[in-house]
Amino acid sequence: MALDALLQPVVLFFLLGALAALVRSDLAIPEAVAKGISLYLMMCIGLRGGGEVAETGFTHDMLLAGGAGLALSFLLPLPAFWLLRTAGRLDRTNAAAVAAHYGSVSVVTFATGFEILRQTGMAPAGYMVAVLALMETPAIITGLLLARAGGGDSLAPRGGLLHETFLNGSVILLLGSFLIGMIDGKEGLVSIAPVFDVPFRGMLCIFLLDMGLIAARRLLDRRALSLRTVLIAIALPLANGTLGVVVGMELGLNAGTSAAMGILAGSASYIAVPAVMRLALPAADPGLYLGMSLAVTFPFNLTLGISYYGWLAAHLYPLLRS
Amino acid sequence: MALDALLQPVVLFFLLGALAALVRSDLAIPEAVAKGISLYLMMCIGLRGGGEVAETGFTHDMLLAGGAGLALSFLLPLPAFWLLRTAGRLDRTNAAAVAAHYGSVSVVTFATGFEILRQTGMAPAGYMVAVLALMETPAIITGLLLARAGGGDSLAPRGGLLHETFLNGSVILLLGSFLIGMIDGKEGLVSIAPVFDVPFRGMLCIFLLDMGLIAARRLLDRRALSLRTVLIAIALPLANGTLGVVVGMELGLNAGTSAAMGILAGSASYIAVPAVMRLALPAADPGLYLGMSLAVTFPFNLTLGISYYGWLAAHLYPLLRS
Amino acid sequence: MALDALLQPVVLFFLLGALAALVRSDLAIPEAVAKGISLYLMMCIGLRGGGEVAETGFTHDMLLAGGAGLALSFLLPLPAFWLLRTAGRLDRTNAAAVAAHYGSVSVVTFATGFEILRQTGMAPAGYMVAVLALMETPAIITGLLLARAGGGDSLAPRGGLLHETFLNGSVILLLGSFLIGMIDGKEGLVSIAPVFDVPFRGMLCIFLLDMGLIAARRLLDRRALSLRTVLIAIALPLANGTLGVVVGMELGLNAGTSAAMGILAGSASYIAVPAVMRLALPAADPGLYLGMSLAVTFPFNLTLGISYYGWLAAHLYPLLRS
Amino acid sequence: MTSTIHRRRIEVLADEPLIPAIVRIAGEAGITHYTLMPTSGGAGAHGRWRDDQLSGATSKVMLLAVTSAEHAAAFIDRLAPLLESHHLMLLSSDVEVVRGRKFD
Amino acid sequence: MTSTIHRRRIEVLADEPLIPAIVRIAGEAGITHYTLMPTSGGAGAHGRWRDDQLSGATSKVMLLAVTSAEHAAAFIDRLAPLLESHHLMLLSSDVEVVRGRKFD
Amino acid sequence: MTSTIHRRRIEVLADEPLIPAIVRIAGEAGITHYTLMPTSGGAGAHGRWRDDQLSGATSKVMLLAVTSAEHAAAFIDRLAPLLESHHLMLLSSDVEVVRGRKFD
Ligand SMILES: Nc1ncnc2c1ncn2[C@@H]1O[C@H](COP(=O)(O)O)[C@@H](O)[C@H]1O
Ligand SMILES: Nc1ncnc2c1ncn2[C@@H]1O[C@H](COP(=O)(O)O)[C@@H](O)[C@H]1O
Ligand SMILES: Nc1ncnc2c1ncn2[C@@H]1O[C@H](COP(=O)(O)O)[C@@H](O)[C@H]1O
Ligand code: NA
Ligand code: NA
Ligand code: NA
Repeated sequence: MALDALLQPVVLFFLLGALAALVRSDLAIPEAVAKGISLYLMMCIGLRGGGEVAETGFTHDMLLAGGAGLALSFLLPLPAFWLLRTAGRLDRTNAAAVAAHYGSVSVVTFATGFEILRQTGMAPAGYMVAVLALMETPAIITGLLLARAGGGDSLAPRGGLLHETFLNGSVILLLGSFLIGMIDGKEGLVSIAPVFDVPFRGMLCIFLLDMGLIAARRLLDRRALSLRTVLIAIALPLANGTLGVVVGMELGLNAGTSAAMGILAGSASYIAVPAVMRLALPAADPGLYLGMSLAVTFPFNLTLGISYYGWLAAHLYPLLRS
Repeated sequence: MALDALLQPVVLFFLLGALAALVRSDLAIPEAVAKGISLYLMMCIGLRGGGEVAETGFTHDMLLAGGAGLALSFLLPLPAFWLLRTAGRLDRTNAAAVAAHYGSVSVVTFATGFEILRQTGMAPAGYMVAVLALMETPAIITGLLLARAGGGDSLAPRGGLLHETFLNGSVILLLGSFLIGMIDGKEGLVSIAPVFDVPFRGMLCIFLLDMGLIAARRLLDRRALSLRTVLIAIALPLANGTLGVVVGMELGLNAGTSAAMGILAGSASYIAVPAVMRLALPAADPGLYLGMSLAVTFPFNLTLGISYYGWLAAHLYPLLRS
Repeated sequence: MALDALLQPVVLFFLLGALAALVRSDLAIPEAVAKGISLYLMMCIGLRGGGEVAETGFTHDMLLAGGAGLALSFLLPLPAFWLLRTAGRLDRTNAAAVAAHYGSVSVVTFATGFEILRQTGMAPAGYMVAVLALMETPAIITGLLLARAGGGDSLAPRGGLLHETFLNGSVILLLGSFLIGMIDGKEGLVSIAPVFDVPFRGMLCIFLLDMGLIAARRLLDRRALSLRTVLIAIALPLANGTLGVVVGMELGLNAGTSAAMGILAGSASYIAVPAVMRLALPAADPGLYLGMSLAVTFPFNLTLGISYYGWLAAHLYPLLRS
Repeated sequence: MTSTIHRRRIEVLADEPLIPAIVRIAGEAGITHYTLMPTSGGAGAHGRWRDDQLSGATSKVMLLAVTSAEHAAAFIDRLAPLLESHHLMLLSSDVEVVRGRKFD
Repeated sequence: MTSTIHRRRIEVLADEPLIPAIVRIAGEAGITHYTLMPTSGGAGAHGRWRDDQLSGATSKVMLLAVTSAEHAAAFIDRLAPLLESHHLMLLSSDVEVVRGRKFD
Repeated sequence: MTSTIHRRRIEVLADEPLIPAIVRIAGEAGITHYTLMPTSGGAGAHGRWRDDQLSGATSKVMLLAVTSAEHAAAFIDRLAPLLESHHLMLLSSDVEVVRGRKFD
């Protein structure tokens, strides 16, 4: 599966972008377009998930997965924080900021994984989109507690940081699209499927081309990245992802859904969390947390991580079921 | 019909955008993308209308509708002006500027109405797109006359304001696309239908998400809006829309086409007219006319107005025909 | 064929844009969107070409066409330079800069020609996309040699100009997409065809609308353009295009492929070459080379040139084959 | 060391639709060279605004012109009466340039 | 000739997420009118950056406020302690305006 | 009241493709910190232009650097000979900053 996955257009366009940046080409996707596509992808994912849940209705599995997702997002930053403090030798603030990124999730990693799993006949359950949305923010709270940061900072917004956290644009758009998908159901979405369903993979290619450019350019300007932090940025997704898959299995979720849980646990945020951290923990270095999540973990998950989580789920399934 | 209409994805995305803005989320669609989509929608509408007229050819109804549209656009600002001066207590300049907006039309309101009417089996005639284009500008002239404003203003462009008015980008694009649609006909458009026809509804969803954000943010910063002006911004579409439907009926247009006439009469411009007014009547407050047309009338039409005009046309039709 | 070609939506939208600019309408496509679409078109062209080559495999014709393309790109600037120096009365630097543009190619002219040829049953071979990519840069080197310019200029980038030239974003994206197309083959591309194949013509319409605006606005501000340079900007594509077609024929390529060779030879760059020239030959006037290639040659090729190259190929074919 | 000459740096913030007219007025004051810079939002006596490209009616552009004291004064004189009515912001400050003639 | 009054031109470069907070601080210092201008990239003690709209976390915005010397001083006093920790750039210069009252 | 130190505010307007080279020259003059700001159009001795992202050949970027008088002078000396040939605009003005060392 690994190689097939690597040779899919979505991945190849990511590699093309990375390569272009590494040879210092001036290739660049206009920021407004990239931002537009990232919003578009969230709408697609939300609608698709909501549409499926509208069919299946609320199930026991759904609640289990949701609870597990919340727990993972809240708790995953703790071991990550410990690792970053000890092996990573980061100060408290930076360690807390980075830890929050790894407790949270990456929408595009999830989207790409979803596509790849579908290709290999392991389509995850639609409600995992809701789990995705649930997992975006709890890690931020853990991160802030770990940093002992509150509204104390004079630049912290009046409404406190929770507002910034839960009303982050990406969270709202994802949940909102999910609800719309549930309200209208698959039939109601047919008329807009030509925009929000059919072109999804192609749009993902364009977006990943841009991600490749961004990630590789960060890597070139790796002022903030040390070998230690790079290694940790690979160890964390492996550990968290494995844990996610196992948790999914233990909860009795099917292989594809457990793989998706692994992808969520193993992915690191680079949209919602950085925006909040910049505000809540200004002393933390954006070059560090964006460098780790965007320039190391994201490419790792895209190229190897996803395939590994899928492989793990596929092979654990029979064992645990027998 | 009302509720169905309200639960369509297009409307739900508008509500999602409005909600996000009301809870002060940082969700935002890049302006360049929003602008691009609004141009795209005009191309779609123009091509579709032109393609249909290419089939039907010029008809008697078409001329009637066109004449009626012109007349409505020229005359609707007069009662509006009177209402704004008396009940609205606005000064001459502001009243004239606002009145012009309500004589003109909203392309997106028309587009959304068109979709909703089609869904309910009341598809308006294709030539209404031409009527839409015809109605955009006459109201501006009436508005300027009401304000007693001419080229006197030292900032008024050399070529006078008529140039700005008739060569406004949206007018040109709409008419141009309409002509291209007529020239190539439906067959000629087949090869570009995957862009200008099939994805229309989906793109409309993205655009309305942005409109929801813009409208609600204007409402939050309602410095310029008083209860009086808000009420007028609801009364005007109701009155104008009803008049539009009745006129359509009296001219013997079918129910769907009459409903479309009502939508045009009831809608208020927020693209072509503000751009000209900012230049022609600088003393008029953009917060006022954009607040009324964008933050009050547009949402009203989208959620209730369109359904009402459709309902009215559907129920008047048998009466007048019997 | 000429008239049919002129009445195609793609061309009509170009004319609409040009008309809007000529009447000084404020119609404008956001730059970010235009840039995004131009990148999109390159991805489409690259994927399509690569996909076809994946089927046909490397052929003898392919090598011939590639070699011919390289030679044309290297050599076409020479007669152009001579013409610009003598008839055009340009100084060495400007003549060299302009000559480089005409040795290189225009991706959008190629794309439009490809579509028009397909319509008329003269679809060129897929490998012509690779030839397109090959032809983009050699002319730049010839141009720089003609200008006797090297890295001497204090602003010339460290890595020398070759880096700028060969790693230009458009070159990388075109070649990269071509490779991805070859790797995944037509089946592998099916899942992204809804984005990179089906909507191609429609997207081209939007892009050409913008090109019409840009070209006509350049023409209005024709400070740098004289009657002489305008005539040369029409003579060069005619001469180069004819040569391209004949060369294709002599190499035994089929009519459509020879026509495509003519389109490549006859087209002038306005993306890759200007960017490099601005840096390498700052003394050369951008108003001149962009004016000639974008405001004169591009519209000429789009409206007449393409049809002529196609006509020529169609009529020479039987002669040379008999 | 390269010698520099003092000139005036004029900045005018105006709604996009007004820019062509302001460029015309600048020309009448002898100012033909300028640069336009985008803005993304702000707040003033007439409330908050954020860039809106939909109608362009409420997006603002900053016009920067470096010119001689005389031309600057002439421009300011022409613009002064319009500042309030057209919601303009006009700034004038000192700046040094290398090629003096170019900025007369 | 139109007379002009001297005011302070304050410019603050900050990461996009910090702008609302900085606007709030400006308000506390009596500065309620401002203009936001986009930036596309740069480099400083904390490395290079280019505009990134994905998370907005690393795109910077320039806040421009023209105000009286007192308000400027009050604003600078409030902002000074945050400059280093929040990677801000604060510039203050002299500028002349026409309608003095408007820029107090 | 926070004390401020005087520095030079250098602004260079250049075509996008030239920016990397200008950043390099700034570095050679000891200027390593800068901010890039977008522009949308303008007019000069070489005619009108509007931002064009297609080739980027005719879109211009404003480079802003606040630095010490010496570095500023060194930068201006290096750039002066290129101003005319490369259609650059170079502006230098006085500005006050809080953390002097940061802007040397
Ligand atoms: N003192 C100021 N400093 C910076 N920008 C200002 C100032 N006053 C006004 N502006 C800008 O000019 C616009 C119009 O000003 P006003 O007419 O006061 O609403 C405002 O929205 C701001 O963007
Ligand atoms: N001396 C300077 N001149 C212009 N821009 C600067 C200067 N110093 C810092 N900046 C800008 O402020 C940002 C943050 O500065 P720093 O905290 O030094 O990294 C930099 O990335 C630059 O964009
Ligand atoms: N006096 C000026 N004030 C403002 N911008 C200028 C001035 N002179 C030149 N520019 C800008 O610099 C660009 C190149 O100048 P030029 O080489 O004179 O064409 C122009 O297109 C303007 O955008
Ligand atoms: Na995670
Ligand atoms: Na109306
Ligand atoms: Na050529």
